[in-house]
Amino acid sequence: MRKSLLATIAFTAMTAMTAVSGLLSGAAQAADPIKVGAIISATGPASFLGDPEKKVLELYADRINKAGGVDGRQVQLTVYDDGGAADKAASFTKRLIESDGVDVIVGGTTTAATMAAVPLVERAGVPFISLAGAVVIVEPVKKWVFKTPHTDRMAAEKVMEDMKKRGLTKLALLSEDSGFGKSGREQTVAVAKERGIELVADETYGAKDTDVTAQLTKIKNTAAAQAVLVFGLGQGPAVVTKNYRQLGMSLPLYQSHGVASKEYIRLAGGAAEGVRLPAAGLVVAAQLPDSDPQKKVVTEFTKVYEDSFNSEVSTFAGHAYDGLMIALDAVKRAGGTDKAKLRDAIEQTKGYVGTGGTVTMSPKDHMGLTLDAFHMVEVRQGDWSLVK
Amino acid sequence: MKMLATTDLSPDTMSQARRVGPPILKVEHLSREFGGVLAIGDLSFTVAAGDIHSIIGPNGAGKTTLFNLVTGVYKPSGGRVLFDGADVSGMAPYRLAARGMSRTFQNLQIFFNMTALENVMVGRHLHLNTRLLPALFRFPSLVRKDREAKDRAAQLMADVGLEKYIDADAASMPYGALKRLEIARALASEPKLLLLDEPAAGLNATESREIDEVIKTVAATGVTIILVEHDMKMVMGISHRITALNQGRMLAEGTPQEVAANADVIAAYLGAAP
Amino acid sequence: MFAELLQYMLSGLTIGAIYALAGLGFSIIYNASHVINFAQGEFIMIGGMASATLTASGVPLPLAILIGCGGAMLVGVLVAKFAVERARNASTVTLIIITIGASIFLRGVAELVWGKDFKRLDAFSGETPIQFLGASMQPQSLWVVGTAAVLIVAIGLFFNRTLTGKAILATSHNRLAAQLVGIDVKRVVLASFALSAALGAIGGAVVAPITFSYTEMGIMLGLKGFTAAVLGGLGHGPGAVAGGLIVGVAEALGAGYISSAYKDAVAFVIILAVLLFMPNGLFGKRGTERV
Amino acid sequence: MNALLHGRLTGLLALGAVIAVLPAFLPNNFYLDIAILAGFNAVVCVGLNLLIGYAGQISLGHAGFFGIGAYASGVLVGVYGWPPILALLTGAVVVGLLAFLVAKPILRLKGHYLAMATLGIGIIVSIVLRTESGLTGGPDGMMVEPFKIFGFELYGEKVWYWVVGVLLIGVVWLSLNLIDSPMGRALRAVHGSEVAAEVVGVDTARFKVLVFVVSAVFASVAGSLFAHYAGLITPAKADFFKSIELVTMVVFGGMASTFGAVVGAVVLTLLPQALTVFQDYQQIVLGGILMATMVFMPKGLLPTLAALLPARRRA
Repeated sequence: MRKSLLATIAFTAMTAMTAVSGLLSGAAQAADPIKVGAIISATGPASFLGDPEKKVLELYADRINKAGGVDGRQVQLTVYDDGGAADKAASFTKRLIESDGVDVIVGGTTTAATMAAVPLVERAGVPFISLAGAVVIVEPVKKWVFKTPHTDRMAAEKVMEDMKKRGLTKLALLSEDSGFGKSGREQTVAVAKERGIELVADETYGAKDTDVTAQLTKIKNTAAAQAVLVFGLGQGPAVVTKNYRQLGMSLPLYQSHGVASKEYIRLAGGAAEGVRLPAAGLVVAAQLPDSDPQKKVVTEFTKVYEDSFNSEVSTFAGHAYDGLMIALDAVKRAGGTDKAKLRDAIEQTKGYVGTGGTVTMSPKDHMGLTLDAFHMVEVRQGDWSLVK
Repeated sequence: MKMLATTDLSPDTMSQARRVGPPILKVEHLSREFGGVLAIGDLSFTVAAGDIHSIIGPNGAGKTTLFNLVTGVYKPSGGRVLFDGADVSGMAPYRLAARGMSRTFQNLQIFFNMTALENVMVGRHLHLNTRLLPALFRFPSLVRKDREAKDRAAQLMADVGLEKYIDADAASMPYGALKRLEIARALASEPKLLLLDEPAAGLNATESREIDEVIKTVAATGVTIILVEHDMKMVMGISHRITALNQGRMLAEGTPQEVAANADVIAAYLGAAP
Repeated sequence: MFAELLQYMLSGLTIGAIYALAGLGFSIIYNASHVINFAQGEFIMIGGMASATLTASGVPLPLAILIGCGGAMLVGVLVAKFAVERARNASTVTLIIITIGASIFLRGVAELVWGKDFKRLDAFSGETPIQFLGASMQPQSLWVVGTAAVLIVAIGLFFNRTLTGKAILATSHNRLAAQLVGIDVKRVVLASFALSAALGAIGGAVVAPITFSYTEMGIMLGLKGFTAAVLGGLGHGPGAVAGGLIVGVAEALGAGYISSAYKDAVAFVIILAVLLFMPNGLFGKRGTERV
Repeated sequence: MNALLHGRLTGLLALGAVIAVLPAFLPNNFYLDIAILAGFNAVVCVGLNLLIGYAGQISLGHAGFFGIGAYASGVLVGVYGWPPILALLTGAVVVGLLAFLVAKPILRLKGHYLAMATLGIGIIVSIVLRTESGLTGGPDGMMVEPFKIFGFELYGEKVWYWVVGVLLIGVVWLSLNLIDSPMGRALRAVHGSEVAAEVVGVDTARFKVLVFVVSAVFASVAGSLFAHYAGLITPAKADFFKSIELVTMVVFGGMASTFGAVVGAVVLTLLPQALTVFQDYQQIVLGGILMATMVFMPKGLLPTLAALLPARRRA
């Protein structure tokens, strides 16, 4: 009796597990699709980056499949939402590699998620195109890791270039305490030293904070400060912006490219007026001169995005588009999805004109963007406007 | 303590042939107040070793409070309690148990998450190895003594008439059986002094008589018993001495006959002013 | 120096008022049913999300708040009826898990209905900061503190002056006795959930212009509300209000003078310190176990 | 009383058999990974069940101890270059001491007050781990080196599966031993009635503190090994949600049943993975399942299932 009971339990448990594993491995596959995996922070504090990224990946995978796929192969996209948590990103990366057997991974919305995935893709040898900003992702160069957005160092350089133009030399820094913000802080400190900008305050805030008046009060009381730079992404910088105006602060306020989305302007409302930040040309597509090589690409992408989702395009949507296109372009050139060949093909990307600029990679440069694809924009009347 | 004898002593032979033992418990000027209300006030009495000593009094007289003070569940506001010659006022119940004092409860305090046998085995706690490492790694000596404790607990259950409940879950037992289970559990700790708080409350006449027998048999083995009980027939039948309380103060003390004849006691029970 | 202190105090009182409302919600439900409702934060979230999304689609603000409040009350009653009431005799920890399950469920539904992004609600009367002895304050802070004060007074009157209020109080003191004198204890529990939900939802609506609304906004607010309720002594209404204000102000001072990163730890350090010396909170009853 | 709930040897054998044959049914490392995570959770839950299920004390902060163990290994090995086994033991001792120091005052608290205090301790630990980023890497966590012992390096799912399997069997064995001992009975007596336990000589405070320390040390050891296995630890492993998850596993599986704790940990580790197919409905389904289980099976999964089978008295 006792034995049979245990046997029954053991059997039931095993049946359940096999049933679950059946469930997990998904439906039977069509003839040899290109498997693209993605880890995106569609929820959580970075959701205003991740949500458009996810939408764009799904939209373009669908469009490409309807148009016959790549070299006659369909694109099979698997997206997991890491909720902005690095450990979840790692476990989903494992799942993409081990269980879903993807050919290439796009994503890692945040720097933290990307860095958590890096050791796994390096070990497994899977090409990985990150959508996150920090320079640490591609410096030092990692064999299998690439990225599409501009780096935080470029953002810091661009901001300080603009400060110089306005004759400002003393900067107060407020950075988020996680991945992107931390890396951004380090780069800002380094670039400031190079460019002779003095850092007079150095405060941090948490990604989920809803009130940063305490930190801003300290900056406000720093008499020397001539400008304030906020390094963060998601809603945090919007909270900072609101609190900034609420405390009646009027120094020039800079943000990083981590907020280059209309969502930021919408959340911060009137408080965002006059805020400057470096961003890809995508957000000011209509204001770009016709001579700009990006003009055609970004105008078209903007139209497709805005028609499909009835919401305004952000640079993050563009990063995801670039990532997918670079990957699929490399598949064409590599003549298949052999991972080593695919990796080499991505590294050989030359003159690809995307939403972030013209991408030319090399064994020493796994991003391939230059500073001139970065534009300083200012919020005016609730919209981006190119600073000339 | 010897295993409980099954021989019966009639109350008559008991009350006549015995000599008074040395004091085992002394209560001196004990008092306790709750938010300004005096539940026990300046109470002093002595319990002699080997006696069945009853505490009586109308509801609210402070009987259960007294038990809680003596057994360390409450701390006294004033006065002291001497057990076996040592001042034990306010000492934690588990320390008192180690000195040989145990009790039962008016509102049942059964471990309903265990079997009846396990309830009684908990009573053997003081006589077993209760250290962590031997338990985690199941030292053979611990297992052997535990097995002995199990036999002993089973015997105690038989002694109080609970043979048929040995394997039962405590939660499935009837009220009357649980009352005895508490007595068996208390006995398992081998107390010198056992305090019984209304052991017959809620029982029918037959059950009451059976409890009565159990108490007498326990007393016959040399355990001193302090009894709180409303069943006057039982109290008068088995007690050697009685202390009567009213409103937290001493009303009368003496043999059952003396107390039964005391005018103050009668008045208190009839509800008139003394 | 003084301006800085004042600035922190104002921030603290604003968020403390919300903690106070949440703590009051915990206490009301605890009194009626001896349940700690970990979904209390979700009532705040419902209030915040409903008012932000409804006004965005053109509904006038007062109506939006009213609808959010009604929705939260309905949800509260459903949680009470279908989860809490059925598990009346379950252990404390089981009940905790049921209400946590409810909170996860409600967040899931909210994500589906309203989406995962942050919602903005315009401040009720503009965003021009009010300068006050060197500190500056959002007009919305006045709305938060004022609304909380009105609600707290109203709740006090409700419990002391109305029959339903008195019935809830009676049930909290002695459930059986309340039943015996003819109070419908089940309805009291439902009413307490509805009342707590209403408090939470209104709190969520007034605080939304400051914090933004999003589906996870209730998590920390709820935990802090629980802290407030325990700090004041579970089931002690005025205690919960005091607890909320203490936690809010302490947090703001901690963020300003100690470390903004340890802001969230302040509340929990205080509660541990208090429980060490006062195991029933600041104003809780000291009971003696009856055996 | 059922063999399934209390049978010592049969239960252990069954557990061993399941662990031994399971890899044959798992198609790739991803499933092995989930099995390993379930194993780690089960180890913590078996310890936590001693506290919650048997001694009847709530802890909503146990992830804090798991986190301290994990970070002790991560920091001592990664930053200071200690041997992993020494780091693991140091973590366990530190957690044991910390648990001992906080246990005495907080275990005097009852019910919701105890829940609040333990929750507070857990949250404070996770905030410290998040904030002291110089050592811990902050909110993004830190990388942890592989576990090396006697020149061997434990690496990869296939190795760790057996490490965790053996650890789980060991921990279950210890737990069963403890419960079936005078100390185990004393713990259950504390749950049943503290005052009744006291009057037969049980020093209730001592046993509450002891079991709190034991369960915290279990969590710490699991945390240390987890850190080496996962290679990445974040403060989320120590936060409020992880604590709640652990308690839920214990209660879901069945309080006061060691195998119940194991079943609860396994089911609730699998569930979110299986629920990813529900995409946007994931949270609704998870919340719904939690509520429904607790409302309709307040005793938890295993005891309820066992009660459905023909009752069997123990000899």
